[in-house]
Amino acid sequence: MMSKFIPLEQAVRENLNDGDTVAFEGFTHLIPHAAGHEAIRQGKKDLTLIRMTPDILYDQFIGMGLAKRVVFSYAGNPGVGLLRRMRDAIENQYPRAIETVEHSHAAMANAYEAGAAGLPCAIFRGYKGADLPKVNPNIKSVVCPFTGEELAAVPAIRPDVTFIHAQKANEKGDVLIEGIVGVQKEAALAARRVVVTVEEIVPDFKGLHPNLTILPHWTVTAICQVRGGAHPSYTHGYYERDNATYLEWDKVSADRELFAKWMDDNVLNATPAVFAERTKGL
Amino acid sequence: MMSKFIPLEQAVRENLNDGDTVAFEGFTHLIPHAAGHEAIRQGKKDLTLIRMTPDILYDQFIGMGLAKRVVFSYAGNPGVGLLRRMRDAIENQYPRAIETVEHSHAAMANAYEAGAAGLPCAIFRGYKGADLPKVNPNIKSVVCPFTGEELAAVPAIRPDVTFIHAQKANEKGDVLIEGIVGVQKEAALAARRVVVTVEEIVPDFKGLHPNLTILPHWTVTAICQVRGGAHPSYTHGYYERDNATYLEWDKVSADRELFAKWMDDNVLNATPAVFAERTKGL
Amino acid sequence: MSDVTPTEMMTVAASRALTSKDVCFVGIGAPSAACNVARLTHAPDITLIYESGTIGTAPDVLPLSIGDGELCETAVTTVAVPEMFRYWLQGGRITVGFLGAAQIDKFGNINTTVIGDYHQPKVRLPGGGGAPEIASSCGEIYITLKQAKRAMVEKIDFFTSFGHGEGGDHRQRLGITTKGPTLLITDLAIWKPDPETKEFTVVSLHPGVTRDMVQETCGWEVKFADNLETTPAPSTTELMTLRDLQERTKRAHEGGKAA
Amino acid sequence: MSDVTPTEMMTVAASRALTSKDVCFVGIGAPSAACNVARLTHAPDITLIYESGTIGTAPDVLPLSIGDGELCETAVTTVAVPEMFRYWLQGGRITVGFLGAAQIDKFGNINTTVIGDYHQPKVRLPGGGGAPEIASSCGEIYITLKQAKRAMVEKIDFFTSFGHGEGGDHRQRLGITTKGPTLLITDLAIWKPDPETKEFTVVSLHPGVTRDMVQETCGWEVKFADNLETTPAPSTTELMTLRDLQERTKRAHEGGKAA
Repeated sequence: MMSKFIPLEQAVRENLNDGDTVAFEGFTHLIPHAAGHEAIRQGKKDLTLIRMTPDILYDQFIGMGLAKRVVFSYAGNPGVGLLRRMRDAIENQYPRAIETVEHSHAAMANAYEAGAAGLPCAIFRGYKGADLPKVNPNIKSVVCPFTGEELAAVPAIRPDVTFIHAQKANEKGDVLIEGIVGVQKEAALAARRVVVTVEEIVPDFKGLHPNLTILPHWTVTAICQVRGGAHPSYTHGYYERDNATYLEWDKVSADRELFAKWMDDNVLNATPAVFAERTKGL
Repeated sequence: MMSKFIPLEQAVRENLNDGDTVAFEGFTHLIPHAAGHEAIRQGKKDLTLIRMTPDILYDQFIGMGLAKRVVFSYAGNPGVGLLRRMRDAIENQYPRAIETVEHSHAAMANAYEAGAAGLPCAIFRGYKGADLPKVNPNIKSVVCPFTGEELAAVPAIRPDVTFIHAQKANEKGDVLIEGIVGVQKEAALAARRVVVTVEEIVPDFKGLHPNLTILPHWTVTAICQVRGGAHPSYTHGYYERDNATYLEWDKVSADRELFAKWMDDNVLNATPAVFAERTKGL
Repeated sequence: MSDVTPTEMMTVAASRALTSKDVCFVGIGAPSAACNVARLTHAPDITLIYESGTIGTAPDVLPLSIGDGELCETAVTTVAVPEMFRYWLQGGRITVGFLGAAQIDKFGNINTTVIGDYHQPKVRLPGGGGAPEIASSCGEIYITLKQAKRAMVEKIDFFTSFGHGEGGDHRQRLGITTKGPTLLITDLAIWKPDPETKEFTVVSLHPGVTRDMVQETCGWEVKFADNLETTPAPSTTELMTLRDLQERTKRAHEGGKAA
Repeated sequence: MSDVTPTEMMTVAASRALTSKDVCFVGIGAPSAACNVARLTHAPDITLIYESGTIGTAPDVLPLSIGDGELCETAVTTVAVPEMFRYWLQGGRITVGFLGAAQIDKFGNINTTVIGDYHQPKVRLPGGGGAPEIASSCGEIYITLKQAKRAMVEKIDFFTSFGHGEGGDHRQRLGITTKGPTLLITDLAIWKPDPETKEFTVVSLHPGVTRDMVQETCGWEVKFADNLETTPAPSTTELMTLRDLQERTKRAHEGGKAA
């Protein structure tokens, strides 16, 4: 599978279908907001959204009624508070009911890892005394055949498609991620298709450190250059996290009409090109 | 647990006991030969030696009669041939019988990973149709509770002590490994005690890449500066692999008396200081 | 210093529980402030770990999220999130896990998941994140929260993370080998579990706080230690360190996009 | 070129089986030479992976071990060994696994573990290394070895790695979903498994090789394809590429310590 350098609009259209299971991953750092906004603009619906920290990007999908199910482990606006659109969907079925599949971070990280490793499930020491196994039938257990210890087991995560944002691609289509690397390598390798937005495309990676996190070109379906594509998240070495926008989201998302207008102005009537503008000066 | 900068002789004396389960790890790169030679000089015996590729270092332990058991997945002189002292021990019980616990590389890598992760066992898709499970009772299986697939299971590796060689330590005792990183991080984190020989000690790691493989000081028991300490293995960025010595070992190890003399000359009557000399010009 | 707020007192008291020998898994909010005040005062060599994978971090301002860039830039090393949860947390390398809570009961069980029924919640909270395994894998757990009747309840609505369960040896009965909650620091008092029952007991009142104030803001009948102490007021250094940190943080977070 | 050695013919024939689209897990020795000849001739974009963790490597000389420094220096990226076996091999990302063998049977089962009884071996061989899982996780397996009666046997002493077992659908019956051995390249011939029985069948004889020569150096009764072909002799480019590579390699490995 050779990488394709294509516009984001095309990459989303070709790789994300209604009803897909999709991960837009990024652990605070490198959250692929531009890719998510393009998917929202294209009205991709009935999605199963997977993400450790749904964050304001999934709040937007949910608020727009595009999510059927959300698989997650921490549904907050990090450091700010609750995800108000997601709350509205769960508590009031507005704009539609969503199904939730809730895990701990350890479970999600292990499940992505198992997906990347081609295993059907992950085992770990977890959920001891916690209530999640009572409400999530996807949490089971296995017994260690050597010690008899009961370990938690969760199914591997295998998205139809994973979207991530990265610092750089080279001209062959290899992709480089550095800084807080999160679970993106695992989320990409666990998926059937991988779309990567990048800040820049460079001729090659000569002179870079041999142990950097790199996805070789043959593991990537499509690459789209979108400067600023993680905003209001950040790209280490390019621009900082726009914490003010995260704080502002708490107000925008608190009101259904304010939210709708914000989405109109900033997503539906925007293009990927706006992200470069938004990150100027950060 | 604070790191201690101490001489190698002291680090081996204090951290390796007769009868211990010990890993001297390094995957072709960064094999801790100087530490192994010090252990041989001190006559540490009845050891359970763990290593994916026992290599000429364990050939030396075995030839000196210090090994009780060897846990391994490839007992060759890489690219050269057989380990002749190990063969002699297995085929002719010379100089003593040894017990072997044999795995595949995948099993060993997963078992170290499980040890580092604090799990009692590792699961993976392996050994299908292979004969090792018939001769190694430590290979069992678990059934995935979601798919019903039978997966191989092996116990986690938990050495009493792991010895590794690394490029650098800083003055706080953090340790940096780069290049072919092998399983050393896992082998170190899986062990109760960790002894690291390093090429050099630098004031700090300022300006280095944030994602380099680093063992923080509080995970390391002792650090010993031994220039050239991986020879005839190599240290990326310092000196190259001495392939000629690997080729020569095939002759040395083929003959019991030649071996004994070689060990006298190069190990028993040597000191860690000789390694700096051996790597000059490489 | 008469103008110390209860939240400041809480943060400073929490910071004092940490030492340079600790390897601390830091939650966001009050735990993060306390851990960094400790690092900037009496525990300069403390190792702070955030679940984003940053190990041994030393941020100049408090992160808004657990993955702000400065955590990585000042860290000894940054690892992938699966490694964080496997080698570092599950691997048993963390001495102290520091958690906040939306709801807590007298045995240190924590709810940050839902108010009301899980499937028909009155309020959907963020959920556990790393807490379920932090609570079982760290050597011990410190908890910090502001007292309120709706926060300190007889019975929590959901066990997001397990403390001492029903008390006594409940952890051991579940095969958990770590200590669990050993310290609760509120804006009014310091609490420690009774050695036998594991019920949190007030061992120290912050300056100016009465037993009644503690009971009025707590949903269960509060037990007080026989030798009840008074928490030393924040020193000038502690208070200035905390306030400087928070001032730097406020400036940094509200800055956002440059004009 | 009349002076082509059988080993050179074997290596060149093996190299031709690889394409630029392949992601190849490379064993040391003849497989490594063949893979690098392919890369230096008709398959410049082939991805070569060595189990030391080097992905997309392009060494100027053949490595003596699977972890020589040059593999890392010329790689697209280098990962830890557990990741190599988990994400890359077990993850199903390798199209071709290229193995050598000490002993092989007609169904492509390989022994590199022991000659004789496992517990009382006549000869203790190095063992499997990565082979057991390479054999089951790669899309397909190519095998290369020099023909000899002690190497090509009716019954191997130990199943180090599984080929087609007893033939037919034995792989499927064990739940293995990959193709297994699809190509055997010796110094005398090219062999492919019969579509039904999975027994290796000679499909092409190298130039100057007779059926008798193949049978005389093989421990089982050899089957030949109806439309038996002759392997094209190495081209000048192929041969020069191989010889240059081996000359560079010889110089590099014997150099050792500088004078």
